[in-house]
Amino acid sequence: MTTTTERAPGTVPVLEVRGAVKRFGAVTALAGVDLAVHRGEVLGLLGDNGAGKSTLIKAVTGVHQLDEGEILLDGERVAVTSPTGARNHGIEAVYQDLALFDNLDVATNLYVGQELTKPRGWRGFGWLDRKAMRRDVEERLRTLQVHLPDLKGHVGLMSGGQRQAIAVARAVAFARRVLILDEPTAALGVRETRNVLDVIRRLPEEHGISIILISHNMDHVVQVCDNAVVMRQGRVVGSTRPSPETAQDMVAMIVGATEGAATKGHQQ
Amino acid sequence: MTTTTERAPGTVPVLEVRGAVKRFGAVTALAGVDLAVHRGEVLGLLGDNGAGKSTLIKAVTGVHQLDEGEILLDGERVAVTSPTGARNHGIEAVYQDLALFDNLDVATNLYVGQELTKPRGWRGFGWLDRKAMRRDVEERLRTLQVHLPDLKGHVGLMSGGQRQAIAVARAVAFARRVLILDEPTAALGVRETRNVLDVIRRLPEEHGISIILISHNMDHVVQVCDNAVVMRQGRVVGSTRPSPETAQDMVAMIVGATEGAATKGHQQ
Amino acid sequence: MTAVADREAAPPGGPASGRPGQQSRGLHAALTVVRLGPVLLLAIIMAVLAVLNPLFLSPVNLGNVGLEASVVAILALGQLLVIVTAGIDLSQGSVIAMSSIFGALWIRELDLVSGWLVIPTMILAGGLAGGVNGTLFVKGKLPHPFLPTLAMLMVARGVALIVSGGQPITGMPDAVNLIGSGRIGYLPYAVVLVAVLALLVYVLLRRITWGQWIYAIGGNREAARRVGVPVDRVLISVYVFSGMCAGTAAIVVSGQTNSAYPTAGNLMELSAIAAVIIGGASFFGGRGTVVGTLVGALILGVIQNGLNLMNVQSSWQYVALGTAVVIAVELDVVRSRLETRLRVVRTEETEAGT
Amino acid sequence: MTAVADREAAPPGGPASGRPGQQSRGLHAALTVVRLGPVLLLAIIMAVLAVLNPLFLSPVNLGNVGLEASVVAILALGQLLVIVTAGIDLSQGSVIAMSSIFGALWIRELDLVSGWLVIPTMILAGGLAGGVNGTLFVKGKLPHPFLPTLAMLMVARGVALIVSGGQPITGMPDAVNLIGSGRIGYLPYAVVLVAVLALLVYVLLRRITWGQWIYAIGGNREAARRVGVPVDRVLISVYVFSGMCAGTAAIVVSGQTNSAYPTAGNLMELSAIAAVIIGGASFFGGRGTVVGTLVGALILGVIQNGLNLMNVQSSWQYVALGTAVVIAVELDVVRSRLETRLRVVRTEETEAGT
Amino acid sequence: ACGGDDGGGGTGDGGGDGGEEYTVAVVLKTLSSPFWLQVAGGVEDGGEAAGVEVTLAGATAETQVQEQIDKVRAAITQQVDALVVAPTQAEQLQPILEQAVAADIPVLLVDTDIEGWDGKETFVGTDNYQAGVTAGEYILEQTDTGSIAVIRGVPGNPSTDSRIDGALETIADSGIEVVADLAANSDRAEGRSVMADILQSNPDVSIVFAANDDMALGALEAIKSAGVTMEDILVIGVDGTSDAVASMTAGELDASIAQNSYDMGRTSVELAVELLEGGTIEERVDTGVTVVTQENAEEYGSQLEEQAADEDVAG
Ligand SMILES: Nc1ncnc2c1ncn2[C@@H]1O[C@H](COP(=O)(O)OP(=O)(O)OP(=O)(O)O)[C@@H](O)[C@H]1O
Ligand SMILES: Nc1ncnc2c1ncn2[C@@H]1O[C@H](COP(=O)(O)OP(=O)(O)OP(=O)(O)O)[C@@H](O)[C@H]1O
Ligand SMILES: [Mg+2]
Ligand SMILES: [Mg+2]
Repeated sequence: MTTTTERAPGTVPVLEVRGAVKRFGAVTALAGVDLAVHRGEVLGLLGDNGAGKSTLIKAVTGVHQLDEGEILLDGERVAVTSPTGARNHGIEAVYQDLALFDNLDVATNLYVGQELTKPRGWRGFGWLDRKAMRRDVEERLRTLQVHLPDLKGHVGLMSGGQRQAIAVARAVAFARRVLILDEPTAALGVRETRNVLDVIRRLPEEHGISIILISHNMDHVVQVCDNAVVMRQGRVVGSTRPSPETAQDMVAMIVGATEGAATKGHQQ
Repeated sequence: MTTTTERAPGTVPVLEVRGAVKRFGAVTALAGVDLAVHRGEVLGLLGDNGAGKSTLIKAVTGVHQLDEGEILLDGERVAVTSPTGARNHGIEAVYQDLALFDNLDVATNLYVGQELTKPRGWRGFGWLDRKAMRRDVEERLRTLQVHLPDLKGHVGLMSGGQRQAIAVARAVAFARRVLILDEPTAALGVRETRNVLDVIRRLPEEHGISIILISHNMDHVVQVCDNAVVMRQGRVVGSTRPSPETAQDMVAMIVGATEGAATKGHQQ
Repeated sequence: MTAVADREAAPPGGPASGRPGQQSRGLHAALTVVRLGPVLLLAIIMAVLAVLNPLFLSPVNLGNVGLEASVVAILALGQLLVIVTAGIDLSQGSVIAMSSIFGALWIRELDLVSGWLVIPTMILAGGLAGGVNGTLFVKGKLPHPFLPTLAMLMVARGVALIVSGGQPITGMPDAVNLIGSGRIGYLPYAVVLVAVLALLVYVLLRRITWGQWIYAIGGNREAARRVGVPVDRVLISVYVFSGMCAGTAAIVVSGQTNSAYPTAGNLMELSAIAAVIIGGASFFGGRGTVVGTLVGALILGVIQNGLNLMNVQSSWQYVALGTAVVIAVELDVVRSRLETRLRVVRTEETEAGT
Repeated sequence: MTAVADREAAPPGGPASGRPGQQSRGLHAALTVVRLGPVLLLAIIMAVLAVLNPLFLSPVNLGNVGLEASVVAILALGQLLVIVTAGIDLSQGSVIAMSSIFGALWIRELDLVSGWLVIPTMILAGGLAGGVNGTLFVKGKLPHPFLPTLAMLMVARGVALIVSGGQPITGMPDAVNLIGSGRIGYLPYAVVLVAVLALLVYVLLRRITWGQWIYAIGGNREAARRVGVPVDRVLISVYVFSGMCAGTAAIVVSGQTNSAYPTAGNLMELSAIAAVIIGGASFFGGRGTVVGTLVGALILGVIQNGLNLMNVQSSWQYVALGTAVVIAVELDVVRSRLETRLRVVRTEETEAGT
Repeated sequence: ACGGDDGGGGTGDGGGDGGEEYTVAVVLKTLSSPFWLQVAGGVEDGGEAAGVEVTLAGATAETQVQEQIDKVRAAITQQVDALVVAPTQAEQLQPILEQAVAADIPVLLVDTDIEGWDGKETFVGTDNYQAGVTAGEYILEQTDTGSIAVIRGVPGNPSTDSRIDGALETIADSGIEVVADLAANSDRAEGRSVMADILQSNPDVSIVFAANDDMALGALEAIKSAGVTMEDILVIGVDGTSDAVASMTAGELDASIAQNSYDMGRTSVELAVELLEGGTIEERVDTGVTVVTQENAEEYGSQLEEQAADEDVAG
């Protein structure tokens, strides 16, 4: 663990989810989940495949509507009924399926929905400022140090890692309050992963942005997360403060090997 | 490193690629790659994002046609002009994009192209033996211990890890000679990853199948690979015998930090 | 650090409680009804028509409906396969004309008025046109079957006109006339033909590998190629089948009119496509059922018949048919939402009950 | 262990060597020609026609071609937007009839023969029909625009027939007649109209955010929703635009015939869709250009005109037009392969040269 | 407002003087129906007899107005010596025909007149309304009670609509009741299914008038399979096609109003040649209608066969 933002116990969380339930027909993906992220916190969201992590964050970003439960931003109940709403609240996400536009080039992909225009702010009817966008893009990608042979190539033809890097660059660029990363380094190379982890560490410090990181990689969680929450079969089964010592406990909680592990993690 | 198959120096490789060149318009994805996999060997294929790893294996499985170079199976030159051809040669692959059928259920996904029929072998016009397939599937998935709430649900609605597990299960089921895994554990949970690594270790031992594993995770490579080849910008820039000690060297080769690292890896 | 309680032990609970047993039974019944899907829809439409016009439900009239829907149904069964592969076949209507003229050549040229010659010729001629469509699309590497089948729409019509000299060829063999207008009791032979064909398509699509491949190609063509499905051959065969369906429809049309004529079947492919889509298939491929398709064809036929029975003027028929189609599909949208809703409620019940 | 040599230092080399300079220049020229794409295609077709019939290249006839292609071109520009979003608008042809009748009502009912009334009415009526299409599709949650626009195909035709009483309304304002049949020298006003509209569509599609969103929706509708594109509003606006194009086409049609008649525009949407697809757009959305669309419309117009000039009979025209369409698209397939091939060769050259 | 002004005039005369070989362009509604093939047969024979070159064209269907306009325009571009046109829609063709006149190409109308346009040289034919009136009169000759069903062509197609209108207005004051008025798009199979539905809602229908023979023959099939006896029902079509004649000979169809299509074609070309050779022609030539019934069907049939167009015309 690198940075630990110290908070008074009563601080209002930036983002809070209460009693979230989501059913897909017969499948109950979320069976009553509570979650809270504080300002500048990096929260790890762990869990086995199919535990409901992606569903939870999709509910937060308005992609799915919760069947029950509520979402609070800075303590206020909000109805996030669409991704546009979430974006307006300053929440950005890298989805597991990346949500890229295969038919568009890199720069365009980064800016769809948030185009730079002349005059600014003419939503929909502004003149596209392609030059400004292309300039910006190069800067953004430099931070992540991804190697893209051709910025004008269609994203659909790029390699798995290149695509993921683009999705991460997009979310990082526009997050103002909460950044949600659903397995953002799954397809990334060694160096790119390092860069993304750096960004995850820097954003809270430099801009006070809170981050939810979904990852299966304990090393990464230990490296960057202040707190970690473990889900299993649609429920939160425990939480812990990640450190090399608690890594084993986290794994046990994820796998559901020992019930005690959860408690042990807590009491630590 | 767990198992090291000892071979006479002159052994003919199961799969060999010579001088592979592949260009996509102005992008040169492969700039002359040589590669050899021996019987029962687990070969790690490493490299940065966009290095050409996926392109190389797609050429081997007939998805892409090489512009130059040749592919040899057991020392004989073969023209792999289609994935069907590769499958007939006993080569199976898990592609990075998974190549699943989102509109079909789990069992069907596993068997498309290799359906179990009554009478057997009536390609195309055999009566589907759905019962047999469903039985088989459950067994297969048990090995990998993936949790799927509903085997009859469409694969398109499953979680990222569930999808990847299905793709891996499919390839493992049908590989007879060479199994190619393109980042097979990227979306998998802790336990599922462990199971896949187990399978990778077991298949060569038990069935003499050779494996090419593409991975960005050095721990995994060290755990299961007998040899590792590193690519950068469409070329092979070095190879090594993975061990905890050489992990740093591999990373250096991937990133291209020090030229010397490649040689060091070799001489070890 | 906020301590999050381990909720594993606590029952999920929630507002959904009360007498699960009773509610469940009602729910279950509702779900069963709603899941009937397009059939439910058809029943609603038929009920409305029966109220508007008491003649509608007479057995003879139901036979008429069947007969009138049969041509579209036959085309739609072929079109279904094409649409499941994410394709389209615009040529069916023209191919009806071309294959019926080809079949009738035996009669015009050699005076051989025999069902054994005419019927297979029509089916084969249709298959041939379909083969050209499929081959152009697949081997010609065209981006979408819209273009080759649009071309065939024109070419087949042209060939029909040229070969027939613009003149109808009258006097079909008895077998053809029987299929086109004969009835067993109230049941038209054409309806029997549709039933047999539907069964065949069902088996092909759901019971054998070929059908599996069709769905796979529609779901992900590239993936199908990668797992070794002979994509090209399957695609071509699908267009051949669609053409053969047009050839079969040609038999019914020729039998209904006792003649082959070069302007037959004009634009019927649009009705066939509409039937498939109303029946729940997706234009983006991978989805579609035989039952849905039949129901789609019947919905179109029933509405048309109802309008004719009520002597609605042709211009108003356009308006009424268009409106009815939209309402029918909209009803299905509502229905399928209701289904999802009911499923969720049932899950809640079950969880609360245990 | 097999030692694999570090190849980083070795130049890739290979069979592609020799005089790179000279070859390059040839290559470069070839690539430039081949990249002209559909325009190249059009040039080839026009050259063939010019050889077959010397009248073809006369300025009057080229004006004719422009005039004849203009209606399809206008429709195709609207259809292009729809197809880029992975949709389809089957109603355009009928909407031509409906909006021209609506426009002509000023004349029939109030005897107000004024372009200032008739022209905006036609465009608005078209936009209205498009709005209904879009709203039904988007707000009605229909799975695909095929159904609402097919319904509109019927309803608009019906409304045109009902409102007009089946009778044409003759005597258009001068402005309408000028647009439909007037010329500046050899250049028809309709062609100028197409040029202006094409420029407008180009700007909308490529230069402002709305167009960007259209491509984004076509590429990945769900992703567009996630990044905050107002998907529903954009989709509706696209159908409105397509309807307004049909209304604009109605002006040209009415001007060509000095009247509004309820059977106008029959099935013209098929030609419009064909033009868009010939022009390289994809039915699966996200791809398509203004220039390609114009060229597609011109290809259809040129072939039709050539066949008329050579007085090819209508049944043979069907055959010839169908065949020509396939050949044209096939040529484009070959062309784009050649382009890829040439690019690879050039890359080889460059690498070998350095 | 026509680009062809200057060029058209010169060659129009020149062609006649130079080779004594005129080119007459005949643009019919379509060439894909028996009726129009009959007209085409007359056109060809007329051209052959007069020794002029005749080019025949027609849209792919009677409803394709735009196509016909394009074909007329092509004829103007080719600077033919005379144009014979059967307008698919009367007023809609007027602007392009005015362009032809402006290019010094004389225009003769056949089958369908453009009322009130004096740019035409002549009109050859009977109008469709008149054919409908004749049908109505024939019906009244047979009976003045009962119920009638009428079957229209493509909705909005003026030629088929006015046939129906003519008949309906003629019988308006009789005791005949109109029980069904539906469209079958001039298609034989649709004629059958529409008739089947009519027989459901009105089993007592005693007269059927279809706007063309194809639909009438389709309706007959429905009547036959509904088990209604032929004697109980009067079925009348329009056009007098060979299929209709055969049906009448077989005692099924009762009558067809034939518009003497062959004569229309032949006369129009003959008049065009006369005009080109400097003669003056009448403003209106009525080719009349023939009521073909079961009595005179055989005779009419053999006449048809003689006049049949060469096979390649349809092509
Ligand atoms: N749209 C959907 N329809 C039906 N079932 C769904 C849908 N989305 C998710 N599910 C199911 O809900 C469960 C939770 O899925 P979710 O994607 O949230 O898992 P996850 O924790 O993100 O897993 P992974 O680590 O594999 O990404 C899974 O069983 C999945 O199959
Ligand atoms: N079909 C294609 N068309 C054009 N360029 C392509 C295509 N496929 C791959 N490329 C390019 O080729 C290069 C190599 O891609 P490849 O997918 O082989 O990389 P990779 O080593 O698998 O990377 P990753 O680790 O990110 O998966 C990349 O620069 C990519 O953009
Ligand atoms: Mg997930
Ligand atoms: Mg890859």
